[in-house]
Amino acid sequence: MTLERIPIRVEADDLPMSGNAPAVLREIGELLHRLAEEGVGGAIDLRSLPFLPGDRVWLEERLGCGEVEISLQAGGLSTFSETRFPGVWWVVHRNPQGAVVSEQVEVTRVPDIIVADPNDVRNGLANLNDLISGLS
Amino acid sequence: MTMNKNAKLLENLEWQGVSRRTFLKYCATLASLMALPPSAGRAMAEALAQAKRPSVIWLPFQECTGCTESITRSHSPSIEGMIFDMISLDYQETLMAAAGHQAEEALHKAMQDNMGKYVLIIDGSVATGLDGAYSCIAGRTNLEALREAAQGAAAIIALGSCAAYGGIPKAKPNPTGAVAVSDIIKDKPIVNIPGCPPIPVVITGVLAHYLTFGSLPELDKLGRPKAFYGETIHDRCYRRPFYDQGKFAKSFDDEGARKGWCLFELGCKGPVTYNACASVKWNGGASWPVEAGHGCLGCSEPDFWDAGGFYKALSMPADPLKMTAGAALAGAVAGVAITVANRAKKGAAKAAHETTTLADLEK
Amino acid sequence: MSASLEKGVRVLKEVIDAPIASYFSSCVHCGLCAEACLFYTETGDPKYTPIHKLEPLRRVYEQEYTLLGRVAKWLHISKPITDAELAEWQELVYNSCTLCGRCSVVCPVGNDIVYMVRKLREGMSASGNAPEGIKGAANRTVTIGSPMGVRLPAVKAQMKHVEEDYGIPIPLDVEGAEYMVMLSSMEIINFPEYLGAIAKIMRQAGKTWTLCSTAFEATNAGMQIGNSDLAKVIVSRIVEGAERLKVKTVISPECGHAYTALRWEGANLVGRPFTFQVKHIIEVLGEFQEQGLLKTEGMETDRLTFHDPCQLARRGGVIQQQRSLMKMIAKDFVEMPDAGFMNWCCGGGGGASAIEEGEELRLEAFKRKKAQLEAVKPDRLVTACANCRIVLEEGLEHYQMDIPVIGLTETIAEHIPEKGA
Amino acid sequence: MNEMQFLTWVRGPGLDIALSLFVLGVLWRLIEIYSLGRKKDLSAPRHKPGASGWHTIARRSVPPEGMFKTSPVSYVGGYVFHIGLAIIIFLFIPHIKLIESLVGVSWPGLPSQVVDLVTVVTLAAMIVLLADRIMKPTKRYLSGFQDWFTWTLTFLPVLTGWLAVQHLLLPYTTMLALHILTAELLLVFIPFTKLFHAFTVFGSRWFNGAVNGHKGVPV
Repeated sequence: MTLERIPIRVEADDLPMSGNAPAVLREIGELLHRLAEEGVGGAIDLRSLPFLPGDRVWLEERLGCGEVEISLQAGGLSTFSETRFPGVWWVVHRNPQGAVVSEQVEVTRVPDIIVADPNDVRNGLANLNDLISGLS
Repeated sequence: MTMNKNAKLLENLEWQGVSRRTFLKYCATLASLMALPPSAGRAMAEALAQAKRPSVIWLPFQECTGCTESITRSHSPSIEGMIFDMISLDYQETLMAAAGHQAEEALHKAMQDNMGKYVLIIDGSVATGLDGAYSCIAGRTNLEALREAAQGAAAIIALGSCAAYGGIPKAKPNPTGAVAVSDIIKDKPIVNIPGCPPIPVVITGVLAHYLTFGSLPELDKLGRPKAFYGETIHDRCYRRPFYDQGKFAKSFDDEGARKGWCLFELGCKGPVTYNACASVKWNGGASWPVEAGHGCLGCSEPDFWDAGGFYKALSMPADPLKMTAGAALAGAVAGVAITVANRAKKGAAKAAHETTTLADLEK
Repeated sequence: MSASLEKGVRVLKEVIDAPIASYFSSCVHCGLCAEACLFYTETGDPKYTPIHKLEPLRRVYEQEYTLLGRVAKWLHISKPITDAELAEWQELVYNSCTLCGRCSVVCPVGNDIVYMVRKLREGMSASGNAPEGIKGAANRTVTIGSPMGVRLPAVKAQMKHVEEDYGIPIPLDVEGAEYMVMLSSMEIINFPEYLGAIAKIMRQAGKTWTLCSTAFEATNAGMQIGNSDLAKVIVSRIVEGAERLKVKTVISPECGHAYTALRWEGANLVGRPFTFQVKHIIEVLGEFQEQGLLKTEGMETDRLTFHDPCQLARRGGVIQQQRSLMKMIAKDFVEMPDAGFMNWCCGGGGGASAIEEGEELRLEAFKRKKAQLEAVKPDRLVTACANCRIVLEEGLEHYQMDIPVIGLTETIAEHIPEKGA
Repeated sequence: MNEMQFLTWVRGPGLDIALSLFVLGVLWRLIEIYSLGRKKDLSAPRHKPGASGWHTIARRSVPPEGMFKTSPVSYVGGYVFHIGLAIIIFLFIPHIKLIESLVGVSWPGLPSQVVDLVTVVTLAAMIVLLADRIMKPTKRYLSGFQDWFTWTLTFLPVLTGWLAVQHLLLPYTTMLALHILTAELLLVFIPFTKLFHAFTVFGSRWFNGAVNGHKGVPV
């Protein structure tokens, strides 16, 4: 269980906004435009921005949910949720204890980390061959 | 467990069964914590994968072992992973198995073998009183040990507020003459990682930066990595909206405290403290002081211990007013003195009064 | 430092007191006092700002009675007072100040500016920096007995005329009379009707009264020039006369400064409380009216307004009496704007009317009175100060305004029925 | 000196020094001024003098007949700025806390948003008054170094306080420290400049009222 489930929550009726969220949305638009034109996207680190709770809610609502949801178990759970704009991913990394350690909006066709690394593929192949040879 | 000391980092990780994805994720996270652009995660991963583990020598001076405690509770990556995978920790009294002469030999061997290349980590302040006699290890003062170890170091990390600023040993009246590492060593690059204790991931981040880019990260005026100490606790605090609305807890058990209002009036030093607690948090990301309901003590700032009380709001006087009563007396004395002088002057003017006659109306 | 300057500064050191220290410490240079001073409002010249007129006094205060000022003086970093400076200030302290006291009642921090001007004049006069005109008046008052040089024979001649004209004996040196009536030279020379009016009023009221052969002149040029020693010489004659004749009340004539000199400064000048009362004639008339001792017949039908002499109203506290007296005899009594407590000075009080070189400025300042009069367009202007009366007449003549100026006492007396009629 | 050391100094030794000089100066100056004494008035009072001095202390806060029209800027600006300052100093909660920590007395304050608004209005009034001092011939004529200096001394703490609360221009720490420092400078200079009217205004009004009350003139 993670202690994040029992934080003291902000009780304000209107979640305060810094006004930075719309700018982030425009930045995402820029990155997506570049992805469409040049094939190169980018990422925005949400935790390094001066975001107030309202900003995040606002941005989440605007981006919405898309078709793909990927979860990755690598030194803690990571989730990759495609928004309703294909190519725009909401990425959350957690540590083995389950606390969020990084949160980004990534603009890419498939997040890098999802694609199997050729070295891992080779290692995997070797391991699989060992397994197969063990069959005989 | 046998391990090739000269192997590349990733080879060791692979050997331990750490996947590339895990490593990449770790690098991405670290980059994000260091406010590097997200793309730096991959660059860091590639550089670290090829990096050789640097030799690290860790010397404890006037300290409480809190910094070591903090680092050994580092969660990302685990201390074992970090120590054995990223660096070659060649001397650390508290953690090492060796003791006594054996330990001393290990230290000198590590220094000789890696002359000019090792990273020196210091925790604890340096006693300078009585020529440093207040704190000795193996019959040598910390002052001597520091000077010697610093000579062969590529860089020095002053870990914790004591090493960075003198810390609690330096608190008034500073009986041991405690000073910071940077007060003694002037000719080596020094990174201060203050905090009482410091956030564990900061040291990982600094080492990762050093390994990735071959240089120390950008530092602020106080020698702290800007990536972690670039903003105040207050700037990143989740209770900040309450501050902006003027909602303050007035005591630790009132309605405001229960609702999680701002702790400014209970003495929170968040507005003047540069550190990453609010975003990195503590204990595996579980919580941090303000989230636990206590104001920030400002432990990563110089002389935090003497900065006027942990429970006094920043807008309050730090010290009791010592001179005011004396000043009131001095004011009264000055007033009475000038009164006496004035009366004498006026009296003399009166005594010298000559009745004005018509003739006096002319010059 | 010349001997006269030294004397002036010494006198200033003598008169500076806690109120002055408090006032100078309170001034914030807001400039509001300027708006209350007719010499500023009519010329627009900021040098006439009342508090600025006190610069020499302020500097003496700071240099002599504050610790920091004493240190600055000792270090020679403060500007000492010079004779030339005091001479330059003469125009500000005398010509352009009538001691009307309007500034003192508007100052938001409560500074009694006119109190300070009066004190500064002590130093100015002692250092020989008083204007020639007032010096002459003071000289005549002290040596001859009256600022206009009137001697007892002249008074006696007027008494004789009045006795003939009114058929009422004028008592002189009557011991034990209830009232001792004072005159101003203006009244003796220019307005002898005043004496006749007093005779009629006293007869109707059934009061005993007298003139005093050693103290008939009430005006006090010593006070106007701002010299307490000379003022004391003048006021002492009256005190001696009143005490010799054992009168109950001394009546100050229709003269503003005579009233202030006698009523408020007199006891302080001689250094002991009076054994008699001092009242302005308007106060006495007010009492008679209240007690039913003053009966008039007939009403003036033309439009009348009343000019409050500063020393009587704002500086003397007599404000209501003249109004009920006016209503007794005037059908169409109108008030000028700012009348009463905040009335504007005629421009010639405080000795200013005696300063020849100040005439141009005085006439400039008179525009304020002109505007007040134009606002109500009276047929005649009533006042209760012979000096105001002369200054008003000069001003009206200069601006070609045909408004006769009359004294309130005489006007009242005109409405007193003849004996037996 | 870094921000924290700066702040620690201004809220520690700095405050001690400033408050001490203030207390010293106020006592010295009050004694210096009022010990000069004055002569007893021997003339017979028109009425029993009563409380006319006290009345004047209150009454002089209201513009006399006709004066408002002549100088509306001075009066409106003066009221807004003085009342504003009083609200800011005595009704802003952190200031009440400060006073409480010094002397142990406290009272309810106003919500920060209200004080915020008052501060903006006060700053505006001070700027208007400065403009008036520059534009109006009498005021300009009377003004010397001290007038400009004391204006600045009074303006800066209000401005820096507001900037600190609003998190503008400089980091909060630095701005708060500057706010405290400028307030300390103000305190130090109060006894030795025209700002001392904050104390002597009562004495001055009282003297004036008492003298006039003696004559039966209500001023």
